[in-house]
Amino acid sequence: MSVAALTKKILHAALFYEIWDAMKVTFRHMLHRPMTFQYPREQRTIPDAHRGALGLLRYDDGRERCVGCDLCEAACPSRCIKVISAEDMTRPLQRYASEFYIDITKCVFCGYCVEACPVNALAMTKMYEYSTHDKRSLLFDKKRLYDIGERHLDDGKKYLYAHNQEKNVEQSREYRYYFPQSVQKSTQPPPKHLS
Amino acid sequence: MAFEDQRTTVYKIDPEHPESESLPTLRTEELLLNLGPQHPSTHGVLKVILELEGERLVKSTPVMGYLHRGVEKLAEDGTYHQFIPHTDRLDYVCAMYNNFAYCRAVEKLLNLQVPERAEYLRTIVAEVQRIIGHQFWLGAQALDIGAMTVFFYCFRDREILLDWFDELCGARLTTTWYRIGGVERDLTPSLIDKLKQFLDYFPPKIDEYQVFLEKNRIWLGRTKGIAVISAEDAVNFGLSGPVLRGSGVDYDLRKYEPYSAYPKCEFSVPVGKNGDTYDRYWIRVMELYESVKIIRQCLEQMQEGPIMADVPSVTLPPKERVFTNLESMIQQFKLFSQGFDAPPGEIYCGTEAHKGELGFYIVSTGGGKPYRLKIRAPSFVHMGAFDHMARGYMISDACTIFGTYDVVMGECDR
Amino acid sequence: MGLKPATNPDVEATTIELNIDGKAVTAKDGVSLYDVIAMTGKIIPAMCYHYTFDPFGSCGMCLVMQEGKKAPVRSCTAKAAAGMVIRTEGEDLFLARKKAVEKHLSVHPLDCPVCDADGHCELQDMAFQHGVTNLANAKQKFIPEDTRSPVLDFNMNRCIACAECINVCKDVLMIDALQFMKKGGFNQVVAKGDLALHCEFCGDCLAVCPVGAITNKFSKYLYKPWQMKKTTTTCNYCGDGCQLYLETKDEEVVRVTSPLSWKNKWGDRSETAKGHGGLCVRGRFGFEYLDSQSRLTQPLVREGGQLVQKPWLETMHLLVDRLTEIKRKYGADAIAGLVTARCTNEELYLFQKLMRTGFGTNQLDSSARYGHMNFVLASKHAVGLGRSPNDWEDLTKAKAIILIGSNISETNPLTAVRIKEAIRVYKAQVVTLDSAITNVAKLASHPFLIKPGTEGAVIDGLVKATIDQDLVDEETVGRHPQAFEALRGAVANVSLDQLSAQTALPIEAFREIASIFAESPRSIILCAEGIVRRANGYQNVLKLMDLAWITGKLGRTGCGVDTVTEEPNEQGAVDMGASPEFFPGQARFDDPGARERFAKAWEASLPPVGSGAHLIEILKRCKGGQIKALYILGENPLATLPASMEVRAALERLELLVVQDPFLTDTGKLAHFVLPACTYAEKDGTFTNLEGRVLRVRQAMDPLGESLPDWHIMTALANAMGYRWEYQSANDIQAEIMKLLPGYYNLGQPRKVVPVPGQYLSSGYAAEVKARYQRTPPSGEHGRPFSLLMGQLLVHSGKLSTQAPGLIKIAPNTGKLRMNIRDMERLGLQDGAKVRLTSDRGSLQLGVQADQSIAPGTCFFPEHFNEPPVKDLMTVSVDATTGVPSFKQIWVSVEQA
Amino acid sequence: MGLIQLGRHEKDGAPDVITGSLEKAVNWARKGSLWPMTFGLACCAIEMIAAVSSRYDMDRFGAGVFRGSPRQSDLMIVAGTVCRRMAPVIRKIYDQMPEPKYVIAMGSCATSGNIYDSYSVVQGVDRFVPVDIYVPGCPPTPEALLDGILKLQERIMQKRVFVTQPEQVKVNLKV
Repeated sequence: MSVAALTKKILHAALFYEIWDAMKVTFRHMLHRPMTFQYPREQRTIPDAHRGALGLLRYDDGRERCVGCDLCEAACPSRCIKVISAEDMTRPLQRYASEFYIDITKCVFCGYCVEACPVNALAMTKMYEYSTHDKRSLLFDKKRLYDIGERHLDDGKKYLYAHNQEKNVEQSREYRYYFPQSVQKSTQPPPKHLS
Repeated sequence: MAFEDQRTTVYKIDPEHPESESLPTLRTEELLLNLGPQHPSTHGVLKVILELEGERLVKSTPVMGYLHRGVEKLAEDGTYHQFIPHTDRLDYVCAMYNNFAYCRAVEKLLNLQVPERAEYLRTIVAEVQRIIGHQFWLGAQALDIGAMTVFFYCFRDREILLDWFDELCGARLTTTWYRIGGVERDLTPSLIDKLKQFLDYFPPKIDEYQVFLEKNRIWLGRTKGIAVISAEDAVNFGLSGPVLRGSGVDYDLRKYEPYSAYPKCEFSVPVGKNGDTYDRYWIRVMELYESVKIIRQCLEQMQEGPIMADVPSVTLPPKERVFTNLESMIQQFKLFSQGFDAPPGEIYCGTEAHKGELGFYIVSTGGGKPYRLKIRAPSFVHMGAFDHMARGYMISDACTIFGTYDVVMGECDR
Repeated sequence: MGLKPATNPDVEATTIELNIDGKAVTAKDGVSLYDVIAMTGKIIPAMCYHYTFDPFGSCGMCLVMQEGKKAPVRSCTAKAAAGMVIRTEGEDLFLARKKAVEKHLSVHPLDCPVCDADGHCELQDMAFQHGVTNLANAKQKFIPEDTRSPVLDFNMNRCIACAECINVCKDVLMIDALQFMKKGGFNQVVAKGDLALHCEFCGDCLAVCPVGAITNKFSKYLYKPWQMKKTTTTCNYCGDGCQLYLETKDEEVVRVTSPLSWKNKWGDRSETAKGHGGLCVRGRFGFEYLDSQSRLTQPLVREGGQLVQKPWLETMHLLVDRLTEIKRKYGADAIAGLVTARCTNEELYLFQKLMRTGFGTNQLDSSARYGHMNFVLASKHAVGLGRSPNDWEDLTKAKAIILIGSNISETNPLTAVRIKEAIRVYKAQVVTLDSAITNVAKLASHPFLIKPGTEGAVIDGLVKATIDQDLVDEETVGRHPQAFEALRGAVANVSLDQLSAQTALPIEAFREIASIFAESPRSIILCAEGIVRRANGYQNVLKLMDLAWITGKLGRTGCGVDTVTEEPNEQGAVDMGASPEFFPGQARFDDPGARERFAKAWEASLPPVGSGAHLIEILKRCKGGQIKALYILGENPLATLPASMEVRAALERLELLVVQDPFLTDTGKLAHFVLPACTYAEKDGTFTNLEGRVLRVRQAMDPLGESLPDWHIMTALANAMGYRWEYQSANDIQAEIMKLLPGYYNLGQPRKVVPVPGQYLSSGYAAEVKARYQRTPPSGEHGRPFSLLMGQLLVHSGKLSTQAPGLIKIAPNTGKLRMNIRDMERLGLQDGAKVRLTSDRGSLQLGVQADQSIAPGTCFFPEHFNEPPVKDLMTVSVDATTGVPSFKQIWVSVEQA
Repeated sequence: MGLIQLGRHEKDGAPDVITGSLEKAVNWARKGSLWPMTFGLACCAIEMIAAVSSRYDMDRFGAGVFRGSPRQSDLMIVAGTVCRRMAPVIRKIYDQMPEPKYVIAMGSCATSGNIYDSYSVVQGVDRFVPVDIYVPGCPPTPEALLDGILKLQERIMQKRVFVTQPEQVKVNLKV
């Protein structure tokens, strides 16, 4: 080590040079715009792909998309979805979910249910501010899920688009399965849990 | 080296004649101290029983299991696909890399080829995740040692990448972006732009972190010569990642068993000399530069192409086909309700996560669910060396030593 | 096609050698190539194949390459021939199979989300396995769903025309209710004649359907297969003891599936002799009572004339107080108990133990007393074995079967399927002797209609005809010459002419039946309700034993006299000693050795010999006031026995009536305590079926409400009364039974026994036989022209099935008398007309309906329904030896009201 | 609180104007200085740290002073999976906190055990400590946590300080 270097080192040690070095960075940051954003007043732009609360979607004509196929229930890794399906009394031979529960307290927001849904009835929204003091209100039932879907319809559609679930964000996809409509009355009495 | 003296000056009692008159007549007894499970500096819920002789650590016994969630057992209950969200929550700081390691293991079991673009995407995101992981470690370690500013700066830059993740996959931490056979979503142009901006922005920031630490004599005093482990011991304890490389062993799975797009990228593996905490810090910081380099190369080399392997019996069909084609619909239903049929056999696949070698050992007896899944978590292995590495140091160094492994208890207790 | 020579003991097939995948394989000649390949352990996909019926060959997937042929051949319809060289694997075959799947897929609708079979669908599996990814020119069918049948929906859009449903219906069940019909350009499965499906509704077509073309209306759209928990258990409707899968979701029974399904289509064809795994309508669709709303969920205690809900603990305290008080005041003989044979073996065992050691009384009986006891006591008396000696395999492989007085396809449908297989595969001669036109009679080679109530006379005639024609097996008879002489003497004055006039069976018929029975190598007599539930049942069974003995069929494997049981565990009830005559293991109650053994095992003193009472006696004593407390477990004597038994008066006189039942029955409404019990779906245990096989019953769901398994209640009761019973589960009871009756469980299979009547024949036979053939002159017709019969319907079993809405939907109580159409014409009656039905006991008005299965001169009312109370017209005659009450037949007059 | 019961209304005994305003003031003070305890258990802890860091800065709501000791803190943010082994520790820490104390169950794991329906995980921290706010999410974003804290502050403002509150209904669940 040369004498000059040694002298420099000693000088640095004596003058607490590293502190000045660091303070330089710190002072420079005083001139920057603050990093913090004022949360309740300002909102972060949540990206389209964000996996927030789940909602159920309807077709544009108001029909429920969900056909109660239970695939979301099968796909869910945390088993937080419960679907009970039945025959639609108003439209014979049409299957629909008579009850649909998502225990959002158990949900891991992995998006598998959306990925599994063969009719794109489920979508994740940008909704995240729903903390509550009543745990029971976090068990979303069918009505609540459709409410969420309705309120966040655009977010839901954007989500589906962002995750390659739907080709075109504008187009609401019609359910393509054919149902025989010739039978006019229902084939079975309402299920036990409804009667 | 100083540490040798420290080690030898600890004990003076002759075990055979404890009341021997040659010793001073002071009453000496070992002090047992519980560190954790609720302690500000332990990373997660770790308890360590420290046996103290004065202020020096005589023996330390890590007590595990405060975050034991039965993940390996839960894996046996779901399909291979359904385990991916579980891997997010193993090493929750660095979910992408866990996904990556797990998907690679399953792909190895299935002997599945991943398309090239997907490999590049995987590498890019994995390296982004490595940056996040190292930043988190740096912030937390500095905070433990007492340098708060670095913590704020690291978290500031980390937020940029977390937002990038949010845009990529919809979540900041628990990503679930990797899929068996590819990735869930392609990088959009806006994501690529943002990443490129970050790559330009980031390297000066690394220098900035270093300014605070490299010359800081407190930092140096609390890291240099602390928790030294020799290369031989490190290998014998099964350490990996920066902890192993800090001792001078040039072992990186990205180089030794190249996977994904790593063989196509130029990067170097920083290796330490002294095997102390400072070297490990230095390696991690150097890896930040290397990661930036890898990401840059990958972005340049990446070509257009599919992002999912097209193996109908394993990978999901594109969603739009599900609406119109029966065979895709059947695939969708079979894969989600029963999972794919894995061949019987057992495999081990290790991946170089930012903590070290993250391995998945899968035993399959056929069918849609793993028969047994074992996770070789680097944190757990590193905790095994804690006693060895901490012996003889001061009690205040204990926090430094936790930090130096980058322990995450989710992975450690599983 | 006759592809089953390998399994038929009477056909000697030559052995051939062929080469499959480079390995030499030996097989029987004439067997399907597919079966030969399956025998080697190689499974070739096939969608239209099922081992229970002959190959059909419509799916085109079981392709193999035969050397010397250019195109692949369908292995199922090809017969294995000597020297064939077969390759079963290869890229070309895979592609050919894939093409076949694609063909099926291309006309299949995009229905998976709404299809109930999704997840349990062979087409899905095949498409997935073969990696079908790109379908060319897919088209859709537009066929409206056929929802006319009350049970099954036919969605022919999903059909792949594999014809498994048609084949199983035609071949295995021999009902032939389905057919193909070309409609709208597609071959569709429709009910015969494209009418609404009207058949036995066994649902086997539903079970074998590899896609979702046939769906179950009761579980339609409710859940997907992967969501349900599947429990293997035993059906509790009849003595067949069919295995079934109860599929439950949480606390709801969703559906019942059978081992027969497209999932296990690769079986050993010889195994079908033991059963094809299917179910009947009751088993498959009668599950809804399990989680019915009308189940009892809380104990009820009578307070001031009302039954009020009480918690268990309070109920038990009250009950035990009352019981101990009665026991203290009136002694042990003031307590009696009745148990239903729908309980498990463990519970029946515990019941008799509770009665005998806990209450100290031998006044106990089970519902086996309604008929099965006749057979058990007679068989025990004659050959020392209190059960049917033959199992289903023997029955299937028999060459001659005499079905006497048994409408078996209604009472025990799966045993009937065995007989159908005997007819179809093993070419058996089946003789039916019944006073109704039964379904088996339509298939039988020798169907005979006899006058009601003359079964005994028919047997007389058969014995007589056998001896007259010298069909006697000299060797067997030669061993007991005195006995045979006594028999010959007894039947000497029986005149066939007279019998022929009495039974309406021609003399030639007697002779023919006798020769069929005597000359077949393996012949079986199956006697059921027509014998054991009617007057003189005990004697008639003994006469059948005589017939079997003199023809040398008694004591030979594959031959014998069998019976069927109505309730699932009647055999178990007898075996577990739930009758005053027997200890567990059918040891006589008055046998000092057995008494000592059981007294020691139970560490208790036993009630004295001779204090026991059977059902009728118990009711008599109740009425007489000797019995003060009656513990009824699942039984419902009020609804079962005719009014002439004055059951109501008897029960009302009791100081304490405890009814333990899943439902609030008629008897329960009179009770002071009603304890909610579990159904079989909520408990573990075993049933013993009519073959003597012990079958597991497994818990499928948690008990509903606060109901408890019977064994649990009984254990609690015993402990509350101060006994120390330490049963934690049904397994503990099982362990105790195993200690007492080593070998009873025997891995489910009963030990094969060859009953030998030697001891009976050499002592006591000669004295008895004389009285047996003493003909009482025909009792005259009382001026009443019609014989009113009460019996079972196919879709119902006892009173239990009337709680199942599905079965009630299929077969509701019409409240109408069923008559032959010709009788109705003769009386000038229209369908639905009101008639007045008069018997010696009274008369009532009810509607009338035509029924094809009713023979002229008879009319019928199902015993399951008490509305209108037709059973009250019946008189009861109690068998002197066995105490079995018979009240299923009476002479009535029918006139227009 | 027996000392300050001067201003009760004659009719119904409800606190009067003076105590009412005083109550407001006390509540305002309480809500403005929620000192949380560092209590990270698992994944959610990382987001909790993120909420404290520069971007979200929980300190703006007076809830940024993370204390290592339960004696100094008012708020326990249970962030992460609660395992059976950890449950007694949490209860002990909770008992050590001085009144008034608040608990936020952050994330699905603390709320209901989340995906870990296994032998070792407590199905919700509310089985052994009373929870004031449940923040859903897995993990919740820092904003969601801030939202939870704001909701908690609202709740604090509604609390009656000078009136004896009815005892909380004990949740009788198995741990």
